[in-house]
Amino acid sequence: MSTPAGSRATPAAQTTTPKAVVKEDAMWLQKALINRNYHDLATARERGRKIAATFVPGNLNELLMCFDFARSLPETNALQNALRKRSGKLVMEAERDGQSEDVCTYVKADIGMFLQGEVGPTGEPLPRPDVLLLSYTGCFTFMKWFELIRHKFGGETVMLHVPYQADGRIRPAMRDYVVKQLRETVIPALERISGVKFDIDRLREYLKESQKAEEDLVAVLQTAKHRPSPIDGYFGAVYYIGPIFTAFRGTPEATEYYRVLRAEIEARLRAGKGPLTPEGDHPGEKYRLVVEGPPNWTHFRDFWKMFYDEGAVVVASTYSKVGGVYDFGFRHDPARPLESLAEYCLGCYTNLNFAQRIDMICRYMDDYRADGLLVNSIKSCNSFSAGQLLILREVEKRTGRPAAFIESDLVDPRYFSAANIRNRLESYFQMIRQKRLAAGVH
Amino acid sequence: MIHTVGIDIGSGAVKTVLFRHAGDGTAEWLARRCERIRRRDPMELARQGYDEVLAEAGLAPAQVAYVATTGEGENAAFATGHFYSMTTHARGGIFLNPAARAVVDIGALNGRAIYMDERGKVLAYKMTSQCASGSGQFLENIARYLGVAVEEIGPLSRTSTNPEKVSSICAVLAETDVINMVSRGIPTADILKGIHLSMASRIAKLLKATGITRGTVLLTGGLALDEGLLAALREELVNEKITGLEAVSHPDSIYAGAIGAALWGAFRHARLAALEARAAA
Amino acid sequence: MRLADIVARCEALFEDLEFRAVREWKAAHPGAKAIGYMPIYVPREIVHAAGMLPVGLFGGGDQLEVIQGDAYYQSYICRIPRSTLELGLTRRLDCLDGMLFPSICDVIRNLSGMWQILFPDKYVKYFDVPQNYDDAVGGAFYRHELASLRDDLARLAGRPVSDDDLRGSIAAYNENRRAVRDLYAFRAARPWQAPTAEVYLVLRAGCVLPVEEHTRLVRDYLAAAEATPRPKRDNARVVLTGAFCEQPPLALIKSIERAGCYIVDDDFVLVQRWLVEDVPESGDPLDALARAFLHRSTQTSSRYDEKREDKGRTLLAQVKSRGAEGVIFAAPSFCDPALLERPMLQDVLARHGIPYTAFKYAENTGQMAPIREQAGTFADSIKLWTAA
Amino acid sequence: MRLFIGIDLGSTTTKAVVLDESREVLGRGITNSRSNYDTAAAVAKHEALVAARFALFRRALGKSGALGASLDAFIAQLERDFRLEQFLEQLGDLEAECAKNVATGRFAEAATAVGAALAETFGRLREEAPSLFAAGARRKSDFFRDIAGSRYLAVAEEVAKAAGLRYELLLNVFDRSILAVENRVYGENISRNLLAALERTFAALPGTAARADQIRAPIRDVLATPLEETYVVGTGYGRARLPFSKEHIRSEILCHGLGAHVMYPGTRTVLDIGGQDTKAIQVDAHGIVESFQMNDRCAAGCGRYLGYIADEMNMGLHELGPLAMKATKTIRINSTCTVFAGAELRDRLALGERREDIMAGLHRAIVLRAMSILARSGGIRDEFTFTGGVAKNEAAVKALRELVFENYGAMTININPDSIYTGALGAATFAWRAVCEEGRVAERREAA
Ligand SMILES: Nc1ncnc2c1ncn2[C@@H]1O[C@H](COP(=O)(O)OP(=O)(O)O)[C@@H](O)[C@H]1O
Ligand SMILES: Nc1ncnc2c1ncn2[C@@H]1O[C@H](COP(=O)(O)OP(=O)(O)O)[C@@H](O)[C@H]1O
Ligand code: SF4
Ligand code: SF4
Ligand code: SF4
Repeated sequence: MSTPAGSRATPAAQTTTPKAVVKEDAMWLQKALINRNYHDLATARERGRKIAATFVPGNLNELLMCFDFARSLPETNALQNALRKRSGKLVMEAERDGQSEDVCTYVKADIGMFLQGEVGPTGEPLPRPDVLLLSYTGCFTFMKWFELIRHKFGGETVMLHVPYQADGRIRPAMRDYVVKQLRETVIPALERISGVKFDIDRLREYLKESQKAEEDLVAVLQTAKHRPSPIDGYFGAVYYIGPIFTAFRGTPEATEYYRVLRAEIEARLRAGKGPLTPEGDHPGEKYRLVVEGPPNWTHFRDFWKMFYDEGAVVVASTYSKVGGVYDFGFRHDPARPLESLAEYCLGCYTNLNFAQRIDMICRYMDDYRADGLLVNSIKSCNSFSAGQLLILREVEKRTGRPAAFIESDLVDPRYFSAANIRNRLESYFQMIRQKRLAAGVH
Repeated sequence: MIHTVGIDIGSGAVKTVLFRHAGDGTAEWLARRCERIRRRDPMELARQGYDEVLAEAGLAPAQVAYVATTGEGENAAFATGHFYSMTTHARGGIFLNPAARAVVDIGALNGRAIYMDERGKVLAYKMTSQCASGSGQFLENIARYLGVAVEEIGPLSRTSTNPEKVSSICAVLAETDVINMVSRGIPTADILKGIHLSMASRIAKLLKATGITRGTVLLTGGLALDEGLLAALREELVNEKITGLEAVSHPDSIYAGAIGAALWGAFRHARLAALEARAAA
Repeated sequence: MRLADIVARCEALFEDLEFRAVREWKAAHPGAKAIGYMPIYVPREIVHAAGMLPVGLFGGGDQLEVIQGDAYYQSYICRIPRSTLELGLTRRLDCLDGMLFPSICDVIRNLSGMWQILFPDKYVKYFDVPQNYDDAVGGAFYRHELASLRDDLARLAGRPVSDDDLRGSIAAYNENRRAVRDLYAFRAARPWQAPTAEVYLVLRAGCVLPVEEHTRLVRDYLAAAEATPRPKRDNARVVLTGAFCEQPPLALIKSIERAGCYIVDDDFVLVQRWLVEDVPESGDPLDALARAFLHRSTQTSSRYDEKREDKGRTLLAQVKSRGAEGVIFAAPSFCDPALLERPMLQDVLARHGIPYTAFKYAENTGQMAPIREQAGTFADSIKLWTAA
Repeated sequence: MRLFIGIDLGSTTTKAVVLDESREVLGRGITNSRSNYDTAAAVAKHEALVAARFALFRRALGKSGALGASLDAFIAQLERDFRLEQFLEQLGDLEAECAKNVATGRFAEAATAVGAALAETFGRLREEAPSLFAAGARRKSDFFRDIAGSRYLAVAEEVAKAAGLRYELLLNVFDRSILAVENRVYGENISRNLLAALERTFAALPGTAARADQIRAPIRDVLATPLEETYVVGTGYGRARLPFSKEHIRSEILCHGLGAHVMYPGTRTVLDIGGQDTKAIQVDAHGIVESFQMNDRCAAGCGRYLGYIADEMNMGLHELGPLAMKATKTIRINSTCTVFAGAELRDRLALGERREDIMAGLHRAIVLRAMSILARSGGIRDEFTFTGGVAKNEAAVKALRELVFENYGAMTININPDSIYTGALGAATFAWRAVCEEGRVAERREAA
């Protein structure tokens, strides 16, 4: 999983549909941020900077900043390529190189990108990382992913093993284990590779920035509790989470972005407006949904359209929490820098156990007054998908509200069947409507 | 001089060949048979093919040194031995075209790409996995649906200017895709070409996965005669930038497996004879 | 005991989806508990030391009709979690008092949470293992995991699990590991005398039998296999790898041998060979187990390789020490651990000039023809071209 | 008169149901879904309207009392004769189309021989046609493509052999001609064919000829009554391609749920196994859908699977069930991949298993998959209604009954001989509601 640290299907990617895309101001800001990061990466070598790659969940952005690393997020690269309709080829390239059809397509899109000459999503080169910081959080594939990159393209891996919240809580031994790894394995390795000495006060400064941005992000996402919701908590939120889930958490730019974003969304809220869609204002909120599972990137706009065309708004999603679950109170804490980094890693959505995931969704259903739950099951992602049908069943049972199930994939266009998904969504919305009518009539 | 018979029991057809081997290592065909199975018992047909090639060459069973099966014929009672189909296709491919370094065999259900050296030694191979809309059977079903005879598929596909790709991985859903295309008024030629391209891209992928980068690729099996598929494969190889490969066919391609079996049969026969001689000494 | 009888007994245990052996053991040991565990590794010593029977679950095989289990899984997820759930939901696992889900992949990890929800009365533990091999870091964490498992089981057993209990159990499992190592050595030396289908059944019997009994069984089998001459075939010698979690159907293992391959090493039922040397039977037993795990355990894809050069070390050693001529990668469909590891291992083999082939299976694969064709071609190419 | 029509455009078959104002089913029509969805919908609707006319005949003749006790026999005969007339007309069309295709020149020197063989084949087909529609005759299918196809293939093979001609040539002429004929709508010819059929019926039932005029009169009246298509609702897999506006389209889930409820008001769980999807639907006491699940993108274990098996065995779909019922044991089949169905079957045959036992296993495998989807949707609740084309298959039904009992215990299982029309019935009911019920609600609202 990961986030679109990025621009949505940018105008550049939409060369075939010249129709203008409607964006909020904050979106332009966000796009500029993302593009700047790609440019930073492209020019890192000539500026003598080292490059670190790391995964979105459990990413230690502030820590990497302490060593002056330029930061590359492979999941983000994959999804950016998908938004630009380039991922299909990359995935196939990796399959031809011996990767199995069955495994996560993020890995394959990433390997494909390396194989195809290391050109990044923006067309600028994306140099090979000097270090692969393997924050092994919530996903088995991460481990193999960096082993594969290391095996094929060199570079050093640094493992940060984050234990799973099997009992639904962070036991002290787990936190100690992670902190100990940070102190004794990760930081020394990063010092050695970067040649920069670790300064914990620098880390504290960054964490302060993170905290501010996290506060604003939570405020933005929670505006969806209102009726009508001024945001889409899934399709819209993937843009909002971009900077903070990737290379920008801890930077003043990110703080500024979230300040602007919050002001903008609060203005929409005051104006009683619904979410902004790529085609302008939402046609009117008819159904409020909670979504579990990552989106599909290859047909992102078509996928979104299936929702707003029917009057559906996603008010909350678990996916917008993959890079950090902030809405239940967690914040990075400058007073406990390493401990709070450890807790951040341990608390990522995919590192939660089943009972926690179910509780979280049920809470969303209530707090955001949703009509139902929709599960988008992603072929690639065992971490998300294995067992989702039980989540669906349990949430239905506990909330008494209907749930529906669709399937697609992250960046492999072969697994997106528009007709199939539309059929299910349509049936689902009609079912909700029929129930409502019946409730009114009987 | 000895005689060997190779029998390739496929899921679509049974192919039988009879070879005469001169002492100098050269071999020539004496007779061949290709019988579509069409819901009959393949073992029966194998037996029948065997009897017929012997009759045609005027030989008695005792005059045949080795009867080798390949394909699904592991337990034919009258066979001397069995070779697995990629082993035989590689050898048969070399016989038909000594320059070939890879064989692509597209049968009724599975497709395989086999990479071999100049002696027919299999270096690597890849098979299609279960979900295969790119099988011969699928093409045949669709052609029937469209009212196109098997031998017409190729020429028609070559006339296509705007092929429509089939996206579904599953043959059942692909069938519906095709029906949808007809309903949208897509011309038959474009549909067929689209299927050919899908199949070709799958083959190109298999080929690339074997690791071969240059040389001649020989199409074998029933679909080798489909010039539309050959053309599509050539296009895909260019698309995929595997330009070191040149795809060709051969009029006798469908017999490649059976030929390979007959040739390996002779090889084994010599080996066994040598062992027996040693044992006797 | 006659070879045929031993094999028949193992086969009966293997086919028994009702786990009668476990039920009988419990009947014979009133009050004692049985704890199930999933592939690939759990410290069975601790379960044993608590006076319990560890029971290895490797899915439902090809004879189980999976209905309810399928209801929870999409088509692109491997089979083992669904058949395991089916066993649970059809009450066949009622004889188990708890379940251990080791850290192997996200599917089994998530299954641990599903189990908690679906079987709220049972003890369920996700057993995390460290991916950091430093004694002070990963070792400390792992020791803590071991200790918490010991405490949990002691609570369940209603009595403490002492260090002496543990040392005794370590000794019993050392005994078993030695027997299994001998079995593997024997098969590698004379594969026609110990067909893999049989060896496999003997290993699987260890999933439901008490360890002492299993050790005897392995020894009995070895003696019987040695004493029963069988024809030697002109087969290629291969190592089979990738089948460490969801198991191939027995027919598939037989098909590989029938198609001309002798399997001389494999990664079936790894739990029995996870620790590659004896675990010290003196000193602090948890430390001993932790150190054995960190420094003397086998390499497999659910474990992190710290350095690039480490990749494939175990596989290469298997090929070399067993005199194998090639490697067959047999992976369950949709198994991320096996399938993501494969390209790296293949690359290592290619660099060492070791031939390999690969295919996927499911525990209920019914069609063997493609398997035979691939294994057969592989064997053909080894046989036709190496003897010449 | 005002009629309410539901059309279910399925992946393999298209069904239509016609309701009258009192929500009585007047007629049902079915055809195979083909490349042209509009045509499929039109043909199905047309068939349903024909059936509606027959229902009206029965009403009219019943009222007039002209036939007394022989009413049923008369209507049945008339229907068979009418089908025969239609068949002959289509056969004629097919022959003309074939002739046209032979004339295109692609058969070159073989053209004359092929032409002759065709003439011979069609001659024989026409000759045997009445026997296909005789009372008690079992046909392979109800669709022209299938009936004509299977007979053509059989006859053409003989003819080709006798003439020393390649059978493939005749096969190909058929393949290239059938599509055009199949896509023709015969709407206007109904009266003519009916009147022709009437004469055949009088000949077949000489007893009735005496009252011919008394019988003809009400029939002519019915034929003269305009049938008004008051409201049409489309549903099914291909509904998006129907030329209907959005208000006239309903999801197939809702339609199946409602259709099952209309047939059996006690229904709580519905299972529908269609051509390429399997749906499990939970409905409440009013037929309102509470939840549903469908098979994922894989088409394994759906109706098409049986189609592939039937092709592989060279049998009709109708014949699979009865064969499986003869099984003495059930072979375990693990893969229900539709594409590899044939291979699986051959594998088992090669192992020496009996065909009927394998067939029993195949049916069980399909139902097993459906059982999982049911479990996914929340299980089976009493009463349980099984719909869709596969519900026509007795072996599938048997396997289902066993598995339901094993997993859920005893409960009421509803299977209607017209279960294949469930979706269309639901759609027609929606159409009726749109006018009659919602109209009334609107009136009430206005009055209030
Ligand atoms: N001339 C042809 N043009 C195109 N396809 C052909 C031709 N002849 C045979 N085929 C196809 O070849 C397939 C059989 O090929 P074959 O290699 O014999 O398969 P198998 O070995 O699986 O039996 C059939 O599906 C058939 O449709
Ligand atoms: N008379 C019959 N006997 C047995 N099975 C039948 C019969 N008619 C149809 N079927 C089965 O029903 C399936 C079609 O079901 P249907 O509900 O019409 O599907 P769809 O709505 O997807 O077109 C066919 O694939 C076939 O397997
Ligand atoms: S498996 Fe899931 S969490 Fe892991 S990399 Fe792939 S998409 Fe992300
Ligand atoms: S078979 Fe592979 S993917 Fe499935 S549970 Fe086992 S290790 Fe995980
Ligand atoms: S039915 Fe289709 S999708 Fe399913 S396994 Fe078979 S080919 Fe694949």
